[in-house]
Amino acid sequence: MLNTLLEQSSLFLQQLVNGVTLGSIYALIAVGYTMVYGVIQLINFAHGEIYMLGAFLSFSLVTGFFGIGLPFGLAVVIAVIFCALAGVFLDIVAYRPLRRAPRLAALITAIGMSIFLQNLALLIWGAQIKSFPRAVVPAFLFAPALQFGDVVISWLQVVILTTAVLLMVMLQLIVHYTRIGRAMRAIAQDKTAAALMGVNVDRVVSYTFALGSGLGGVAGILVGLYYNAVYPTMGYFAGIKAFAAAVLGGIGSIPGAILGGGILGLAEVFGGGYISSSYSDGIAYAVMILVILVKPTGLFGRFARDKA
Amino acid sequence: MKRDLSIILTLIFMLSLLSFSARARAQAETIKIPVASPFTGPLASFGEGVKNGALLKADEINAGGGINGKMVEIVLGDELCDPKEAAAVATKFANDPTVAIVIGHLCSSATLAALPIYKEAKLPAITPASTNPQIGKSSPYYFRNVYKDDFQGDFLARYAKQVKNFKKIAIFYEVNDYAMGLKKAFIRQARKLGLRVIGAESYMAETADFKAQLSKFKMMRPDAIFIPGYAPQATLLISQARSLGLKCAFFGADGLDDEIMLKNPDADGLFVTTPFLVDQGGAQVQDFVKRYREKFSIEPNWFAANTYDAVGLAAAAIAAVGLDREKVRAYLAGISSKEKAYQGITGATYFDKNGDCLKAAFVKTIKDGKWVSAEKQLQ
Amino acid sequence: MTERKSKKILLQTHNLVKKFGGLTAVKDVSLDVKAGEIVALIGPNGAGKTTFFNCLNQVTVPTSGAVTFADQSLVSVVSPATKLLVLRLSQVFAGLSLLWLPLVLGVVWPEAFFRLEAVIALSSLTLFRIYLLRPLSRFRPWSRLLLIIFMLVDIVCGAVWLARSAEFSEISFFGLFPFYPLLVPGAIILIAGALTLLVMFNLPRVREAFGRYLRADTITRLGMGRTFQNIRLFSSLSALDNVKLGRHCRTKANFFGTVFCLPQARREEQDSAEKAAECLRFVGLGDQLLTRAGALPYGDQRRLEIARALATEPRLLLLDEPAAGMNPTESRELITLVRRISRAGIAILIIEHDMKVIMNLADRIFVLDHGELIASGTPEAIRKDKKVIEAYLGAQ
Amino acid sequence: MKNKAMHLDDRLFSDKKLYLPLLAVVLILPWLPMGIAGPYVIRIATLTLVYMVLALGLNVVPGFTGLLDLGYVGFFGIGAYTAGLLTVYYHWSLWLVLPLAALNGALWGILRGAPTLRLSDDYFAIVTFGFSELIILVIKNELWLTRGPMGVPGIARPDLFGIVLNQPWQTYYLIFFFLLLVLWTVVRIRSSRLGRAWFAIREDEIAAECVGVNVARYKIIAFALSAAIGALAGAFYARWFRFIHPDMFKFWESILILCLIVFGGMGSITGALVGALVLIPLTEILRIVLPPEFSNARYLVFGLLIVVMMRWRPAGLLPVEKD
Repeated sequence: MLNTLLEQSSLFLQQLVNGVTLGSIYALIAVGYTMVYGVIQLINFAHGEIYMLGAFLSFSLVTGFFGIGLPFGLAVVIAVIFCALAGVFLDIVAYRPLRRAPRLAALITAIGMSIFLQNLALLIWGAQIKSFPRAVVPAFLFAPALQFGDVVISWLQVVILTTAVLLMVMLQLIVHYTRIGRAMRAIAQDKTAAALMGVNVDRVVSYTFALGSGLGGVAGILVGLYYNAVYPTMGYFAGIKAFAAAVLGGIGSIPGAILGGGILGLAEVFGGGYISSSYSDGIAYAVMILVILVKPTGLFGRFARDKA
Repeated sequence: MKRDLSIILTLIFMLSLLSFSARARAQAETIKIPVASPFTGPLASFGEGVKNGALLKADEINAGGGINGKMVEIVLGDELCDPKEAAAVATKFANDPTVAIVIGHLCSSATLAALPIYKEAKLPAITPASTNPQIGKSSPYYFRNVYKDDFQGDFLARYAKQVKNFKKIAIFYEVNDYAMGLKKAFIRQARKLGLRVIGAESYMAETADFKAQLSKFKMMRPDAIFIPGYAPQATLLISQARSLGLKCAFFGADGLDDEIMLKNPDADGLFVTTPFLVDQGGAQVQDFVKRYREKFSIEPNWFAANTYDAVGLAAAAIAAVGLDREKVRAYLAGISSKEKAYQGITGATYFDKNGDCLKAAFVKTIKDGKWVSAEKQLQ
Repeated sequence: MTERKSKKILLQTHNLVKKFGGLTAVKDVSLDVKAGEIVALIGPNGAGKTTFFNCLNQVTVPTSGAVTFADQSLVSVVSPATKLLVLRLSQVFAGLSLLWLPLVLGVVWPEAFFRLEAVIALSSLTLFRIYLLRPLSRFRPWSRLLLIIFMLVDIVCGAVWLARSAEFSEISFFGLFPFYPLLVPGAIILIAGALTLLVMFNLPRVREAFGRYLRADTITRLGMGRTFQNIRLFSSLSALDNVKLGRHCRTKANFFGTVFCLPQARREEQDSAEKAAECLRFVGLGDQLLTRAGALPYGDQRRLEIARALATEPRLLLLDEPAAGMNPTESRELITLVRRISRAGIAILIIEHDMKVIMNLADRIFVLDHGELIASGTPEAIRKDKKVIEAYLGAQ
Repeated sequence: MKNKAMHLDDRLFSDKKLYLPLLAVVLILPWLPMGIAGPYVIRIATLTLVYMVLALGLNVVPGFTGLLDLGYVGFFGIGAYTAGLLTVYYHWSLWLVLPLAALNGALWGILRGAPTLRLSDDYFAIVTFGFSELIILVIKNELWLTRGPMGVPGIARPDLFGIVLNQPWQTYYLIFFFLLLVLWTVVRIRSSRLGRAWFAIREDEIAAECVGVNVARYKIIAFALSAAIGALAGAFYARWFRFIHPDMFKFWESILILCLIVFGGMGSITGALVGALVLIPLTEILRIVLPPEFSNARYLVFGLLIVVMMRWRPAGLLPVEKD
């Protein structure tokens, strides 16, 4: 009996660790959604694709898909920078011309971009699941960092968690203590007023996209390593789940996105582990729908999206 | 002006129809043998073997003067192992009157989707790779030169018990006809042998995260995990299991027999069943392997070998009775005993009343990043 | 004055209050409009005039107070019987949540009871559900939704329970029936559909408790038409279609009548086209029937809005700043138009800044400032009222 | 003067010069010389007609009531599975299965619509999307009923008075009949009291309420009608394709259908038809013309198309509004 209890509790702990890791990844992606929504009230459907691009770029740079193989660290940095630029590019090409158009037009454009990018990746890299070759990734990542009883925490999980926490802290600092952060918050409050006060709205929106997309790219790389799988549709599912996390936390709120990501990650892992593994994807959708229907403002939301 | 537009659009539509028909008419005097398989998509590497095997055989036939003086042309139908695409490809073949026999499909679910279409068009087909037991029973027009899942699952259970001496097995299966058939056969045989199946979990084709279920398995401490499914997921699954600290053995069926497993250092020690082993054959096999290596500069896998034989069978049938679908079927159904068997590189092929055939299974394993025959085979 | 008193009171508000968070936009306003009268509501910007209008036809729900229109109470007051019904319903759902989840879990996954974290999760889920039930008894706006969700969850749980118990236990529920694959989804669909429809459309008491008792469209049907301060036309539709929409609440052709071209529906359509054209001619837009509403000049848009409101056959017309942005000629035309409407026997409540219009038209004037009614009376009396002058010019 | 002001949509059933040639082309198509109208071409034509029905059905919600529906394929799936399973298990006739499927679709349309009545544009879109994903997930996982990712093979062909329709041209005419049915319904409703109410909701919900339109009720009717049309198309599709699989009802398909009406012009009936007429054969042409490694990425074109349309012609090829 004691043995069973021990086994059960270590299973619980293991799932907890997995859940927190997953949650921190969702949080990283969700922040991108939430920041963009906060600034221009657009659900950037293509954000999941940026995350996928991050994973693919780092993979390609590391394995020499484009001709040259780079060391791992450098590849990661370049991939993240490229993701940030891709986000800005997306904004300039697709969304900026539609700032004054009806919101549905922008949303449809975002979906179109998402499909375009996903198929572009399919075209370039093919549908097959790619794995990071062991030789090019620092070996310690795959070793267990901590092990007590049956519970194993790998270095990769530690890295994911610390990266997520560090980036979140950094983000909070940027949003609260820099000029550009102040401008972002001003635009979120009232775009017209901010523009009248001399804030260059387009530039700030670009910065927002860059920050959000960069974080998305980081998440993509981490996930690519964590599951050792990179494939074109990875952004679709992760994007939706992260969006659910952002909605759960209250769209527009960065701490909300972090908390929402954590809750969703745990819910998914525990749901998958204890209830039914086949419905674990459904948990994200169900959470999202319920939150929108019952409390559209989410946990920390500022945007009451209800009519009248 | 609006009406002009609609007229223009109609014209475009008609023109596009014309271009279809133009393509359909551009046919030379060759004998078409369509091969349907996933040539792109996640299972493309399986399809690669199918394609190469078919091309090799076609070249061989053409070098020998073709079938009754006509050249053989392999027509590829890419269906991504997706039942929907498979049905579309099958309709295309079924509606082409110059097609007398189809080689394909690879995945059991694709084959099952295409089956009613061939059945209706009375078009015989040989699958070189689909192992689901349903296939033979459902259509008199479907033949296969590969063993069935009940045989394979059975075989694996016996192997696990009698050779490997495992006691507790967990099963992690993909939800599809192929894997579920395997699982069922495996569990049935395991019960008979007293092998304990301590848990079964499932995943979908697009899943990439197996950690929650693996954590569960870990607590059950199985001796081995049986993975009925396909290689792309299996390799991820094994890596993730190892990173969670699972130390048990892994084994699977022919769906795992793929080059990408070799790139995964965690997969060392994995063993799988296969209908064809490079080093277990006579001169005919060695000749095939040599030519294959020369032509494609990779190692042949069992898909290549089976397709090679399937095309051979089809060619033999057409050579004997011509391009009449009914007659081809009758010819294939006539190969019903060891004496009348077709002698190919995968051994003697002959069909029972369902169109299924009995073949030997072998076990191979990964050792230092290479597929090798297992030391002990089960007879 | 005595002559007016004999007339019937059409609209009466009693201590109407509307709060937005901490801000009180309308504070204890009581006023009345009698049949056939023209009453004006004036006040400085931000005095709460438009909010007051919105409260009248329930576009925003007033916080407290009463509105009576044509002898009907417009603000819903939940009757004790209904309150009891809802309380019982929420008790049933609390009970179900206590029962269902463990029951379902016990069948789907019997080991659950031997797992610590499962029991914790289960009990917290149940507690959370009961916690969520609280607003039901408080009649929060989204409680209807909650009720539907609970109902659906319970039904799905029940179906899963039935299906799984047939799958796992020896006793098979479905083996008894020939319609095995049909039964579970069929049951879900039937029960869920029936219950949802019941709650949504039929059970008047439930509707009274959970929805607004009278929505804006019902009030329009009762005979209260309105225009908007910032013109709200259906701008991509033609002028005629806009006015035809006004006829909407006086017609009743349904889906089947339309699709099968039933004669009644066709007659009705013709009839409403004629009436709409008549309304447009009445406001002087008889030659603009097929022009897109958004393409009309500003003054015409205002008049189109009035025509649309007239098409609903109102007894009381609420005009929200109809003369805003008009030049003197147009204002004069407007005054005649309003007079003509009034002559047709329609009472008018008008918000306006243009004093010339007000003094010309109004029989009585009410003055709002910071949400409070500060004065009321005839135009002459208001012109001299100290408080009104203060409110407009600021306290000296 | 009257004809000029009338939109193409209104003339669809009243202008002989417009509908007679079109009708002739569609009816003659299967009888053209066999080189042109081989079974493959008829198959594509049939598919195009199916998507026309779907586009008309979807058009009801985003086009008429102005709410973006990203989960339309869910109803397509519900219809296909209802029809497919009833056929496989009970061997019922098409004419019994079809109304049941449409009813089931309508019911789920109402169930989905009821709680979302008060949601605004983008949140409504997200809920519809999540709803359809959940439907597909259920179809995928409830193996005992739907066989999950193995699909349902061997569905019987459509039948008419006990005769099995097994010639391609027969099914082609059948779906054409359904298309006319749906088209008639939609065209009639568009210019009726019901249609006007929907347009009013699209333009301004509050104003609609204030002129006496019961917004909730008309939204629900729109959801139900749209879902029923989708389910009808799905039911036909299942009986025609004879194999259904959860992957046929992926998010892609929703976007493809949306693409059809965005291309033609949201809210425009002829636009929806033209969108399907151009884009569906295009997918097939792309499949043939492009080398296999590109043909899987052919949705790329659609993604790009949506973006370009939204940027330069947001009202589509045949816009509803004319100034």
